[in-house]
Formats: sequence, C-alpha cells, structure tokens
Amino acid sequence: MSKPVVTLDQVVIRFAGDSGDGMQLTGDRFTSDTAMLGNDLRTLPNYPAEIRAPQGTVPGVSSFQLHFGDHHIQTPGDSPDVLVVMNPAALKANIADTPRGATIIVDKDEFTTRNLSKVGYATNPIEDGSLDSYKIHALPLTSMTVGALAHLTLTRKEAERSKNMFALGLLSWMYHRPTTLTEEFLTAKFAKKPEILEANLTAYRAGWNYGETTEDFAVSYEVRPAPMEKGLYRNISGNIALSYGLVAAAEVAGVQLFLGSYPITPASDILHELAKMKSFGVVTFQAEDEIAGVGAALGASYGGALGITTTSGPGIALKSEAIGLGVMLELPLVIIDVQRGGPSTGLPTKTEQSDLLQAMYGRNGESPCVVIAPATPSDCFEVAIEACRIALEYRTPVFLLSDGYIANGSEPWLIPNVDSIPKITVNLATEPNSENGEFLPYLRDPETLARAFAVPGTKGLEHRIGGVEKADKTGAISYDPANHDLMVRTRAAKVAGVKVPDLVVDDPSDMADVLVLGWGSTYGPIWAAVQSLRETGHNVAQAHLRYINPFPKNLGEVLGSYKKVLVPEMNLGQLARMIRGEYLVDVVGFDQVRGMPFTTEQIVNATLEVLSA
Amino acid sequence: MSKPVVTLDQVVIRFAGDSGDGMQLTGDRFTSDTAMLGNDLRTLPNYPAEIRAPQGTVPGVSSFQLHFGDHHIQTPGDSPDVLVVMNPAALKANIADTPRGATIIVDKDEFTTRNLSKVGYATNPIEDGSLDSYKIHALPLTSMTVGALAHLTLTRKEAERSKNMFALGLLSWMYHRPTTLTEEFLTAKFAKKPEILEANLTAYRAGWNYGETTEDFAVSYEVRPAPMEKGLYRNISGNIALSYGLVAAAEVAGVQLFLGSYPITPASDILHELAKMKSFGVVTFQAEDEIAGVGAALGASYGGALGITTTSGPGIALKSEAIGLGVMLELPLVIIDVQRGGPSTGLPTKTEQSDLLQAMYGRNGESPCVVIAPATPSDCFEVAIEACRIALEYRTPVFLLSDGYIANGSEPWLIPNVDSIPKITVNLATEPNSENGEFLPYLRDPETLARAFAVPGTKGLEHRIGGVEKADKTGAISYDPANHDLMVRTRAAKVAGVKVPDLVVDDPSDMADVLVLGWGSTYGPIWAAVQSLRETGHNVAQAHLRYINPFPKNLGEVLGSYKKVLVPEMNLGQLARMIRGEYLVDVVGFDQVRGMPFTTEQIVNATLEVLSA
Amino acid sequence: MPELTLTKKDFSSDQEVRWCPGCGDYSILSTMQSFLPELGLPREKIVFISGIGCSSRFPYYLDTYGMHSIHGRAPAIATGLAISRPDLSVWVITGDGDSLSIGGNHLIHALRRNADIKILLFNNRIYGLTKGQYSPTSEKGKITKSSPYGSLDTPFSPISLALGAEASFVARTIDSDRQHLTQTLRAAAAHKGAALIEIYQNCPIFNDGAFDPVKDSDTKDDVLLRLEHGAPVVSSSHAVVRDGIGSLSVKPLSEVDPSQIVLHDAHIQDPTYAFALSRLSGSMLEHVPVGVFRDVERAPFSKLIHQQISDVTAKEGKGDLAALLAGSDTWQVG
Amino acid sequence: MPELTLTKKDFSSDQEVRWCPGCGDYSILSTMQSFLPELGLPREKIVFISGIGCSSRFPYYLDTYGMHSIHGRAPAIATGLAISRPDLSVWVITGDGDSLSIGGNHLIHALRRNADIKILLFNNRIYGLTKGQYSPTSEKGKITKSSPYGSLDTPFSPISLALGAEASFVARTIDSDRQHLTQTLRAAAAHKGAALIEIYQNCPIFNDGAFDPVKDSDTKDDVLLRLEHGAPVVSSSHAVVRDGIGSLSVKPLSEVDPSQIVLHDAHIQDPTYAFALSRLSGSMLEHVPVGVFRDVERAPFSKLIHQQISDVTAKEGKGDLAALLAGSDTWQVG
Ligand SMILES: Cc1ncc(C[n+]2csc(CCOP(=O)(O)OP(=O)(O)O)c2C)c(N)n1
Ligand SMILES: Cc1ncc(C[n+]2csc(CCOP(=O)(O)OP(=O)(O)O)c2C)c(N)n1
Ligand code: SF4
Ligand code: SF4
Ligand SMILES: [Mg+2]
Ligand SMILES: [Mg+2]
Repeated sequence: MSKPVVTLDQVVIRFAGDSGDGMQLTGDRFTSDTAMLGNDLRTLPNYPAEIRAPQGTVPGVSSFQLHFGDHHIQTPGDSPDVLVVMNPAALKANIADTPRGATIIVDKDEFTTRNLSKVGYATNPIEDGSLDSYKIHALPLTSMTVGALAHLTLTRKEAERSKNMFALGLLSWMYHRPTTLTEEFLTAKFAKKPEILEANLTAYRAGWNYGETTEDFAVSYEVRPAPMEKGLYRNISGNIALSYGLVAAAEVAGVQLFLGSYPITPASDILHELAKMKSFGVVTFQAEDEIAGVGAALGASYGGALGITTTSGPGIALKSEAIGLGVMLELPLVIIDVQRGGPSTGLPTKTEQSDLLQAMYGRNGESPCVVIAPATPSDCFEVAIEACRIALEYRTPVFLLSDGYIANGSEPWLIPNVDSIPKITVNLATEPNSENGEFLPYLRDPETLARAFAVPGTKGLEHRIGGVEKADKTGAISYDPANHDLMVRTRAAKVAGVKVPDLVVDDPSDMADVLVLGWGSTYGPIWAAVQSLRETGHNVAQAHLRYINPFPKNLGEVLGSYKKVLVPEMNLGQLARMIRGEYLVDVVGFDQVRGMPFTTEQIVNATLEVLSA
Repeated sequence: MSKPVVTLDQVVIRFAGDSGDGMQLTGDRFTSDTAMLGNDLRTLPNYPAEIRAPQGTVPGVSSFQLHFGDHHIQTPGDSPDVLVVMNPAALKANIADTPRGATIIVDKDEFTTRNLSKVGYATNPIEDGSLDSYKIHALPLTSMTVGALAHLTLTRKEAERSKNMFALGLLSWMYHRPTTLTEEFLTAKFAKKPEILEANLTAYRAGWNYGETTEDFAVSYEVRPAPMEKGLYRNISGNIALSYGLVAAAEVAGVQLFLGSYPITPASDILHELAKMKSFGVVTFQAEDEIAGVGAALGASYGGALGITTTSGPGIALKSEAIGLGVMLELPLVIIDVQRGGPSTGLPTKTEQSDLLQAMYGRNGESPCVVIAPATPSDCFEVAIEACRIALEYRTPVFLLSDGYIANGSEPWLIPNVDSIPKITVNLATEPNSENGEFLPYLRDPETLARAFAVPGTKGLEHRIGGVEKADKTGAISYDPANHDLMVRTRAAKVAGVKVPDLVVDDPSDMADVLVLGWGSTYGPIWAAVQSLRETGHNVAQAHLRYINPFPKNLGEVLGSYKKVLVPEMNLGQLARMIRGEYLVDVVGFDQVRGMPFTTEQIVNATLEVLSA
Repeated sequence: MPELTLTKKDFSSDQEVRWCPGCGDYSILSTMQSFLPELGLPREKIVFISGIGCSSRFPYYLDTYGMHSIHGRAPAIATGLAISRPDLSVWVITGDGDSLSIGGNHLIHALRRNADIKILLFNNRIYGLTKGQYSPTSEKGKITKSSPYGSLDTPFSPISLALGAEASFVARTIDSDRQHLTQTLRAAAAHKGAALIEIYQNCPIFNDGAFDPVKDSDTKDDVLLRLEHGAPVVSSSHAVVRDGIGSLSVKPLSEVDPSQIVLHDAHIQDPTYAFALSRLSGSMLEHVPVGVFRDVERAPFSKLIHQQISDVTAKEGKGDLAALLAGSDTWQVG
Repeated sequence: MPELTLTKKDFSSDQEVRWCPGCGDYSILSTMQSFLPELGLPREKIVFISGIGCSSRFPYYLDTYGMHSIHGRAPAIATGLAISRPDLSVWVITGDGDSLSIGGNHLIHALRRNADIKILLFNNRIYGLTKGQYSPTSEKGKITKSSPYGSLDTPFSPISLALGAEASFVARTIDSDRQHLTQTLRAAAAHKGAALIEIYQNCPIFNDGAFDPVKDSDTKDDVLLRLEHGAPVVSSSHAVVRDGIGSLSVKPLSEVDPSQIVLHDAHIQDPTYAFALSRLSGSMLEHVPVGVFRDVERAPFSKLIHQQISDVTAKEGKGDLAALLAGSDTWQVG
C-alpha cells in the first residue's frame, strides 16, 4: 500500500542551513538527480562572503534554490514551494521569501533555546504558532541521523555531519529522484574514507526510508520530464561553461590558451577549472595581482597565444591601464568580468550588472573595446568562443561580462558536437607586406581593419610596438596631430565595424507595442515574465543583447518599431543610458541593485505598468 | 632719427628651436614683459615627449607661441604673424602653420648643409626662393651672439647658448617690450654665475641694439594695453593657479593640505609647486605609484586632512579602484586629472579631453563622483577651491579635469583678495548623533546627504568603516538586498544633489538659434570664434560647463531653447554622449583629437556649417 | 587619565566575530585586545587599517578607529594617515596575499621609508577568503584549488624580503603563543618607525596544520629558536653557529662548543646578520627563529616630514597666502 | 646558419636614437648591440620589453622584436611571454623608477619565480623622462623638483632587495665600462632563469655625475671592488674582510693579512654572503662591488610549467575536448 503520488508541473525547493551544513552540496546532488530525470531546471546558490560566518547566525546562512519542471525553466524561481531549514538562523533568513502555504521542513533538534536566542527568537516559531499558515514538518533530523549511524564508530559531531544527506534522501523520496547517481557520487567522493562513506550512504537511505515509511509524509510528488531537444545533456554552471568555451576556442583556433589571473570572487572558479586542463596544454598563471595577470596575458598574446584574464569589478578597475595598452598595441585579449555587487568591495558574493560602463569607458583616452555578454549559464560556452574569435580575428581586447548569478547558477546543457564549432583563423603575418619589402605592423585588412600581426620568431618581420601613439601603417612613434586623429578614429572604426548578427526579436503576436530589452543574466526572469504575460493575453516582445559594443546594426530600427521599450537592469540603468545616448530613444529603465536576480514577478509588474501607461 | 612705429591691435609670435635652445624660457620672458605692458595675452608651449630628442631633428623641436593684443585675448592664436626659427628643423616643423606674408626671423648660421640634410632639405629654403611669399629676416644670430661675447672667457659652445637672449632682445625691440624685468630676472637667475649672467645680458642688449641700429628692421611696432578690470595682475599658468587654489582652499577650510602623488606629465608641476609650500604646512608625499598616491591621500582625508591626488589619464586608470573606496567610505578626496593624449601612453605632452567618461564611469559598480573642469589657466584657481569645497562639505571624491593646454598655457590674472575667498566649513562630528548615545557614521545631513564624519582622535566616536556595503546609518557591514539598493541610490542622490549654479548663457542678441556649448579648455577658442562670428553679423550663443556631474539644473531647459547645439570637444564626443543620454537632445558634436587646442577658425567654420544647415 | 584604566573589554567592539571555528585569527585578536591597554593611549588615538582577506576583518572587532580598506593597499593608506596625523598609533592588519601578492610594493616602500606604522602580517600561507589558492608564502608543490598539480612558485620569506627592503624592525611570532605574541607586539609598539611582524597563523579550513612543527608540543622545542637579545640562539636540541662564509647554520647542541653559539643581537646596524637568521627556516620549518630579528633606530618618516616643515617654516616664516598669489611679477592696471 | 654571422649592425634598428647628448643610455645601447651576436640566436628569437622612462626607449633601437609597454609592468608582460614562448630570449629594460617605484611588485615576483627574463635596470637614481624627481634609489636629502628641501626617503639597494626576493642571479655594472658591461651581460645570458643587472647610468641632465666615484680615473680604482668568482674581493687600495657577526667590511689593504681577504663565490646557495656584499656600498659609493653578486641554479619558471604540462599530459593523455564537455554526469533525451 504505497502512498499516493501527485503530479506537479514545477517545483521550487530551497535548502537552507549553516555554512557548515553542506547545503551547496545537497543542492548540487538534488540538481544532478533532477537533471537526470529530464526535468528542465535552474539553480541559485546563495552564500555569505565570509568563509564561515559564525555558526547559527543569520549572516552564516547558506542556501541553494532549485527550480525544476516539466516545461522550459529559465529562472531559479521567485519563491520556494518547499523550504528546508537546518536551524533557526536559516528559518529567520528565508521565511520572508517563503509564501504562506509553502511546505517547510525543519530540523527541530537545532531549535534549542540557545540557537533560537542567537537569532533573536524569543519563542520557538515551530511551536508558538507563528508558522501556522505554512505546512510545517518539524523532524528531529539530527538525532535521526545520529541514530541511524549508531552502529558506526563515529563521534556525535562526525555523525551529525551527515544530516544533510538525510534531508537529501527525504527530499529525493518526496520527488521521486533516482538514488543511484548520488550513491555513486558519494562512493567516489569518500572512496578513501570508508567510514564517512558509510555514514553518508546510511543517512541518505535513512532519509529516503523515513519518507517512505513514516506517516509524516502522506503523499509524494512526481514532475514529468520537460520536452527538450533530443541529445546528450549535462548540467552546467556559467563559470564551467565559460572555462570550456575558452578551451574550445583555443582548440579551434589552434593556439595555446594562456590565462593570467588573480583570484577573486566570483571569478576564481574559472582559474580553478582551467588549472585542471594541463593536458590540453592550457597555461594558467596565478599572478601577484590583477595588473600582472592581464600584463602576462598581453605578453602571451604578443607571442601568439590566446591571452585571457579573468576577474571581477575591482580587478577590472586595476587592469584598465593595461587594457588600454592592449587597445594601442591591437593585440588579442579576452577580459572576463564576472560582475559582483559594487562599488568598491561591495557585495563580493552577490550578483550585479554594474560594470558595463566601466568596460565601455573605464580607460584613459579614446580606448574602444568590444563588449559582449552571456545570457544564461550554458550560453557562457558560446559567448566565450565568440569573445575569443573576435579578439583573435580583429586583434582587439574583448570584454565578456558575466555575473555572479550565471557564474554559479546552473542549467541543463545540450552538449555540443565539437566538430560543429566553427574554426577560428588567426592568420599571422609571415612575410613583408609592402612593396619595399618592409613589414608594416599597422597596415590593416581593409575588411576588418585588423592590423598585420607578426609574432616573435617570425624571421624578417622584426619590429617594435608600444603604447605611445603610432604612425599609421609603420607603427613607429608619431606625435603628428593629423596621424593621432586618424589613429583614434581608426581604432574606433575597427571596433564599431566588428561584424555582429542582427538582434532577433521574439514577438509571436507580431502586434506587441512594448519591447522588453535586456542583456546578460536578466534573460531568464525577462523570458519567464514575458511568457506569463503572454499567457495572460498581453502582447509583449522580447529581445536580448549579446553584443553591446558594437550594437547590432538593426538595433536602432528595432527600437523604433515599438511604442515603448522597457530595459530591466541590475544597475542604475547603464545599458539604458548607452541606448539613449546612441539612438535618442526614451527607453524606460527598470533598475534594481539588490545583489539578487530579478524575480519574474518584478518584471511582470514593471511590464504591466508600461503596458498600462 | 629713430625708426617709424606702427601700431597693431594684436600679434601672434612663435619662438621655435631645438629643445636645447631655451625657447620656453625665451617665450616666458617675452610673456612677462608683455603682461607688464598691460596687453592681454594667452600662451601655448609645445615641446617633445623626449627630454631632448636629438639635436636638429624635427621631433626635437620645441616651440612657444604667444598671442597678445590691446583687447581681450582668449587663445594663443591660430597661426603666427612672426615666426622665430633657430634652425632648419624648427622651420620644417612650423612653416606649415605659418600663413604666407608672415614675418620669419631665421638664424642663418644654423642653416648648414649638414643641418639641412638632417631634416631632408635638399636646398637651403632661405636661399632657394621657396619662402619668397614670407618676409624673411635671415640673420647670423649665432655668430652675432658669439661676437658680442668675444670679450668674455667663454667657450664658443657656452657663448652660443645665449643666442636665445639675442633673439629675445631683438623681438623686445621690435615690439617695444620693456627690458628692465628681463634684466632683473637674469640677474636673479644667474646671481651665482656672473660670467653667464654677463653673457646673457650682453646678448639680450645686443639683440635689442641690432634692431635699433641696423637697416634690417625698418619699423617697430607697438601694441597698446588692453582694457582690463582695475587691479593688480600677474601672469599665471593653469598648473600654478591650480596649486594656489588648493593651498587657498586648505587655508579657508582650516585643514592640512595633503598631496599624495606620483609624477606624470603634464601634472607633475603641481607636485613640484606644492612641494615648495612647506611653510604653509602643506604635506607632499611622492608615492611609489599612483595607487599609493591616492591611497595615502585617502588615509590623510580619513584623518581630517584635505586629501588630494594629482595625475594624468593613465594614473586615473590605476587609481580607479581606490577612488571607488573613497566613494564607499564617503571621504573628501580631490582627484586632479591633467588630461593628455590617449589611449595608453598616447601623446604625453599633448592636450586632450578624453578622460571625461573615465572620470564618470571608470570604476566598478555604481560609483558616482563629482566632476568639474576649469575653462582657462587662471580659472584653475577658483575651480580648485570649488573642488575642495564640494569634497569637504559633501564627503565625496571630486574629479577636476584640467588638460595639458591650460596646465602649461598662461594668461594674465587679476590677483584675488584672499579675504574674498569664502570659508569652507567641514563640520566634523564631535559627539554621538543618536538617542541611544551611539555614533552613526552614515547618518546623513538631510540637506546635503553628507554623512557624519568623525576623525580618529575624537573621543567616544570610535567606529569602523570599510569598502564592503554598509548598513544605512550605522555603517556596519550589511549584505541585505534592500539596504544595498538603498545605499546605491543614496550615494547617487548625494552626488546628483550637489548644489551647483545655473548655467549662464552669453547671447547678447538674445535671438540666437545656435548655442555653442563647451567644457574645459575649449573655452578660449569657442569664445574667440563666437566673437568673430558676431562681428560678422551672426547671432550665436555661448555657454560653458564648469559642472559636468551633476549638470546645472537648468541645462535641459537651456538646451531646449536653441534650435541647434554645437558641442566642440577634443575627444570623440564624450560630453555630447552624456548630454544625449541625459536629455535626449540631438546635439551636434564637433570633435578633434589632434593633441592640440582648437583653432578659432575651426570652430568658426563648424559653427557656420551648423548655422547654414 | 581614563586611558590608564582601560581593559581588554574596552577594546572589544560589539561586532560578532566572523571567522571559522578554530581560526588562528581568534587568538591573535584576543591577545591584541588584552595588549592594547598597555599602550597607555585612549582608544580614539588608535587606528587599525586592513586590506582584504579573512585577517583583514580584524579591525571590526576592536573598539578603536578602523578602516577595512581594499586589497593590498593598507600600507599606503596607513602611511598617508600616519604622515598626516603623527599623534595617532597606526596599525596595519594584512594577510600573506594582501601584503605580499597585490600589496607587495606598498609593503616594501612603507618599510624603506620607515613610515610610523606597525604591520601585522597574518601568514597562513594560503588565500583564505577566496577559499584556498596558494599564496606567495605557500611551499613549492602545494596542491590548492588553483594548483591542482602543485604550485611552481618559489615562496618569499617575508623576513628576508623586509630586510632587503631596509626594514628597521622585523619580527616573527605565532598566533597560538599568547605570551610571545604579546611581547612581540610590545617590542613593535616601542619601536619608532615601521615594524613588520610576521605571525604564523593557522587556517584550519584551507591549510590546516601548516605550522604544526612550531606548535606541536613534541616538536616545537626542537624547532623553535627563540631570539632574545644577548641570549644564545638555541632550541632545546640545536644551536645556531656561524659558518665560514657569513651564513648561519644549525647544529645539534651536542656537536657545538657553547662558545661558538651565536648570541642574538637585534640592534646591529648591518642587516646581514638578521638576514642570515631569516634563511634558517625553509618552508619546511625545520628550524624556525621567532622573536625580534632586527630592531634598529632610524628616524621615522613622519618625524622627518614634520621636522622639515617646521624647519622651513622657521626659516621662511609662516606662509602668507596673499604674498604667494601675488608672486614677484605683478603689474597694476588702472 | 645565418645567425652565427650576425654583427652589431644587424641589431641596430633604423630608428634615430632619442636621448640627450651624453646620456649613459647610449653606451649601454651600443654595448648591447655589439653583444647580441654572441647569443648565437637569430634576431627574431630575441625580444626586448621595456616599461616607460628614458631608458625604456631602448627596444626601439634594436632590430629585434620589442615592446615599449607601460610604466612598471614590463616584468609581468615579459613573464607572460617567456612562459608562453620558452623558445625566445626575453630581455626587460627598465629604470630605477620603472622597476623599483611603480613596478616594484612585478620585479620581486619575477625574481622569486625565477621567470626566464633578463632584467636590465638602468639606475640613474632619478626620474629622467619626467624631468627630474627623486627616485627610490636617490640618496636621502636629494634636492629635486619634487623635493626642493631634500628628499626624506631611505633609498633601496636594488641588489639587497633582489636578494631578499629570492633572486637566483644578481649583478651590478656600469654604463661606461664596455668590457665589464659585456661580460656581465654574458653571465646573465648564460644564467637559466631570472637575472637582474643593476647598471649605474649617468643622466647628465638631471643627475649628472651621480656615479663619478666609480668612473673618475682618480677614484674608481679605490672604490670599485670587482667581483670575480674565486678571486679576492679587493680594490686597488682596499680589501673586503669578514667581521665577527657575518657582515663584511672594507679595510685598507695595508691593514689586512691577505689570508683574511674574502674570496668571491657567486655560487653559494645561501644568499647571505651576496647580501653582505650588497651592504658595502651605501648611497655615497665609498666602496662599490661590481660584477656578479649571486648566480645559483634554480629551475626556471617556464621550464617547471611546461614540465608539469607534459608530465600531466603523459599521465592523463592528451586532453579530449568532447570528453571534457560531456563530463561524467550526462543524460540522453529522446
Ligand atoms: C582587487 C582585489 N583583487 C582580489 C580580491 C580577492 N581577494 C580577497 S582576499 C584575497 C587574498 C586573501 O589572502 P590573504 O591576504 O592571505 O588573507 P587571508 O584570507 O588568508 O587571511 C583575494 C585574492 C579582492 N578582494 N580585491
Ligand atoms: C602610469 C604612469 N605613471 C607615471 C608615468 C610618468 N613617468 C614616466 S617615466 C617615469 C619615471 C622615469 O624614471 P625611471 O624609471 O628611473 O626611468 P628614466 O627616465 O630615469 O630612465 C614616470 C614617473 C607614466 N608614464 N605612467
Ligand atoms: S578560511 Fe581560514 S583564515 Fe579564513 S577565517 Fe576560515 S580558518 Fe580563518
Ligand atoms: S634625461 Fe637623463 S636619462 Fe633621460 S635621456 Fe636625458 S640624459 Fe638620459
Ligand atoms: Mg593568507
Ligand atoms: Mg631613472
């Protein structure tokens, strides 16, 4: 007499606990198991800037939200249907986001007077009725875990560490997640620590069995697979997809991948990932600071490698002078900015889009760079390749603006066929390019305006370049006023002339008056908002910019063909300002600077306002 | 039977020679003597980036242009009426700018075959007739100088060094400049070297006498004093006026002036000047790099001093992260950017206005700073005081954007009465500012939104601040999304709310359809162009922005009241872009990036185009 | 005078401390809080300036003035403050990455100038806050997130680097040795000018046990060479002696004649001896001198600056703004 | 092989040289041009990377590959190039401001890593290009544009700093001493890894005569202590001896027994001896060792990097992109 099963089209689950409780791992595992079932999904990890803020405090709370369903999912969900809290701090920190009626699973063992007072609960919320409007499951998670592990020779502390697996097991039962994957994962992870392995497996199964056997949970749920394009899938986060994109680009270009970087949240994982890729001939150089990181990348590019530097906002500020050198030398350089909350140190672990204008203008002189941005975690792969292609083919610094949200968030990814990745042709100069047999390093390809690029080791093309203004063609130092004016305009023309595809607008109705235009990681919430608006009968068009400098050639026309254009940004309207300045179109900005992605609801409401205005 | 005297209303003289020929000194002296006569004037020094490029080569040419007249003068003149060239390279480098009919005074001794070939003259231009359309005076300047000094025991080389004084003497005779000043100057300068003094004085007088006595110069000229406001005047360059302004600001604020700086052309002279001011209690700290320079200035500001940092474009790029810290800490900080040609090292000794957008946006996150700019050399004094006032009263970083042109150019200055300089009130916090007796460092003045500022040493107000986002009022670290949004908007509102005077438009006709709007050092050429257009019967309005962030409140209205707005800039249209983005007004940009100020003629023509369009 | 009656509590701020359980920073903090009353200064005269890193959270927990600045720049910011305000006691809190990676240049310049700042370098030989990458003090071959196959950089010896940068005071101590840490802080506070203290600090999360040899009761007495002025440089089992070429080496006590044992002298003008000491401890920590390596007198930077200002002012008289503006070359109109 | 037949002319570019008359940079340039053929490398395999400063114009005048980069960053840029392209001979040209002020951090890190770059530090003890401000090597009390009342900073000894930063090769030479400069370049070129050469360079315009003691025929023989491996460290009148505490000192030859005179050994692993040598010349240049202070073997950085890459590749096999993208956790749809 197994329990009744309810079918749902989508669910949002949030795991919340102490930084030490392993919520990120728990979320990751549930995500893999979910992906395996063929649901579409998006995730949102959220952790404190401190490595381990003090146990049991609100700042110490770490959470992981997962949104999965039987249809296309593009956001981690506005608010959880199920909230799992491992201690009072986690409840305190997350209850505000949790709508009445939601299910809350609580480890009541942790709700001691001491822990409660730590976060300012005078009485125990799971007993004082303050949570009556929620479906509360208060379980002795800790003691059940410890109990299940009694047969092992572990200290209580060690045993308690497995309580996250107990919770995972329980949730896996509730939502019919397969267990084999996680069991394999644990077996691999703790291969060297049989006792710990045993503890985790036991707790995991105990959690599952608890759901299966006890009365506490009357029903379980299933969420059917989402219709997805045929093919082989994996789950991937933005930083990993980006790392893979860089490796792929170097392969299709046939050049060495060189990363010069200095660790910084939330960009460090790209360094970590690429550091593993020695067998691809990838060189990672952990520099003494950001300036050395980009400097070394420029040096490598000068030698013919694909020079990359990765950082976040404060690092961009430091790199800006050296990036200007890259502009003057016209060397390939990819600058990856995984944006975080600013200004200054700001909110290191939170997301934001506030480095756009810095990327555009944060250098002395007229110093144009290409700027592009990925829209989703998996999109980082393609955009990284695109950044490398432009950098190599046009000999120019290219900014890739990711952010903390897509960097750490993840989604299913249809694994591309490596042969389908278009080759990148660097065509280096190998012989003189002028009648008199001289080599002119600043002679340009009439098509792309890319300069002739000869790398050291190329016989007969020895030449010198530098950051002082250079004479057209020869590249020699020149203080000539007319030459300077020409070179400034030529560098600008080169970047403005980078070929980028037209902007595609999604407007099934073909009758929309309002266009919602975004860039970067706002894609998900904008997409979801536009979908739900259409479901409620509104005609809304959506377009998303991958190329910000240069803009797609048809952007002006697109803007002109809508009565109103709404531009949601996680800043104070930086893209909006660029568009207004460029096209004199009075776009409506919708700005939030909360260190968090937009919720679908926020954008729905903002769009409704514009529709009704 | 003295020679006839012709009266002129204005003259443009350019001294040009080898870097080693002392042209800058010659120009400076002629300028002082001219100022003394009560002419109005503007100067334009122009020298190579190398300390001493090789002798006799075009890159080694150094020149000094002086424009003086009996009326208001605002530019150094488009082209010289009189060109003094000390060698073939100087001729080669300057002849293009010199209109036919102009007078050219040449040291023919230097026109040897060797020197001629050095710069690619096949034949001698002063003999081959190629200069027939000019009034050529080819004199043996060198030998005459050496001859005049025969009685002294100097080597020929030493004697030759005085030839610039011979030229100065001659020009002083031609234009009736008084000699006493320069004689005093030389006497003071070479007090310790009687022989050299003797040589210079003798050469100077010999030059004068040569004009007086020989047939070569038939007439001499006089230029009557210009009508100027009554008062005591001196001649002053932008960098000096700026330095004085900083010292004055510290005095009227009653705080220590602290300069943290790293040398860079063309800003170094501010460091040099302030380093002399020990007796004013000024502290100058020559830091190990730009970051340390601004860091030390911030540290000093934190302690209650007026922290200043001076640099040029590349230095701003490096300082940007630390400036962001200043934005977050909300400390007084004045950042002086003496702009030069960019990008990268660019054209270090040339002028440009291309750091405006860097000053506005060159930092990570939403990081607003005040931006103001002086219009003329003497204006630097007032603008420097204004920058300090805003920084101290609003607790904010303030950018002052000067450039190489006004930094090194000079003009007469009506010396202000020190008592007329308005006091600056810093009002530091001295006691708790909350009911519960706590000190809240981020509690704001409702008027200015300036935060409460208590400096170390203030008993009972001990507190900690930092670059991580801070909670409203308390300034404690806060990761709260709503608080971040609030603080980002509050910082923006504070800067946007800085009180700045309305923009004043000059339109005597009151019927102009076209407004020429500028900022910074373009004031002079715009003013001159507008004057000459009016003289030829055109109605043109002029307005010049001292305050760029925030803009004057009435700017939108001003823009709206003209059919066309022309914005000339020495960049690719940075202010124009800001205005378009802010007011959606289709201003017409007129851009040049030649490392040189606009000529009056350029702006006249650009304006005529707009008028006739 | 109230300051004389201050206690540890007076220096503990209300902010809750946010380090991982077991982090060495806790003991350094509590030792500092206990030590500060010794300075005999009122709280408002004390300023802590830090960069970025776990260690750089330190100032929040002290009830003095403090600034949590940006990565690597604390020595520059503190130099500016110390120059501008010689009345303050200025302390810099920094990590091995903060001070030796991104901040290396500011560190060495602050030391050569002898700026009046006391620099506490929390050396856990790892980047803690960014979750565990190797640092400039990590031993070669270290496996970390950014060096999965082992790091390839030769580490700095912070002490050697400081001595090469003309430091007038250099010391080393250990987070967990309260007493030694206290006496080292005391010596640094007494020194006029820049003082660098390298503090071995355990990071249980990303580099646990890095300093076990100098902490484990069964090894530390053999390993630690406690430097005390005038006393022989010895551990329980080993002694430091000179070899022919000016270097120092460590020999088993049994093998050396006591007369050969080096007597510590922190006041030698020539930094060579201190430098030799700094070479005794490789990154493997076989033999580790702790204590004050070097402590010599050199006029502090801000003293020189203010001396110059008063000398010039005495000579030229207090500056007169009106005279300055007028300069020498003026003319009257009308 | 053509490269073997290269001459000075082959290395002189067509650019006209733009230094002031009499600048020490001229002689360094011409010596370098004459030396380069010795490398036995084709021109295209040689790269000069400089920062900003008068000295940093150097690469323009050599007909090799070259980059005139930005202020202070040349060591970082060169490190990147040297890592990426171990087949090249990479030289860094820098000034005392470029390398020790703004570029100090990159310099010390390049040295500790032992990057394969040869760093030529043109030390004229002044900022030349910016028209004469004191630099980190200017003597205390120097009157310059930015220090009209005398500078207050204690200068660095570039040699001491480099040794404190784990440099494996450190030398000093003089612009005008063609022969000594050449042999020093030769030694640096032969060294595997990072080499720092401090070159005393006269700036006749802003710091004329700064090095007269080591140049004037009537003083130089007394002042110069020429370091030759295995030879006694002596000048014409003085000798270097050890004192009790590991430091070195200079005594009149007359007063020392030859057996006491230090025999130079550049290959001692412990840098203490080289450090002691570096302390002999104060900024007053009473006694100035020139030559190779230290030259020890340590695996060059790029060698280690490429070794690790090939080791890992040998172990794991050449990376397979398809396998990488797929990872371990995949599922099939449809
Ligand atoms: C400009 C900048 N670059 C990088 C970072 C990221 N970051 C913060 S702390 C840190 C290093 C921390 O190591 P350490 O200085 O040793 O301090 P610890 O955390 O170990 O105490 C890094 C790389 C940053 N905050 N700012
Ligand atoms: C980022 C930056 N800061 C400052 C400068 C100005 N600058 C150019 S060279 C230089 C110092 C030159 O001194 P040094 O390195 O000793 O070279 P030298 O001219 O003496 O050969 C300075 C401060 C610059 N070009 N870029
Ligand atoms: S990560 Fe390490 S250094 Fe940082 S707080 Fe935790 S234990 Fe301390
Ligand atoms: S200024 Fe000095 S260093 Fe620079 S080129 Fe002239 S002489 Fe040489
Ligand atoms: Mg550390
Ligand atoms: Mg120099």
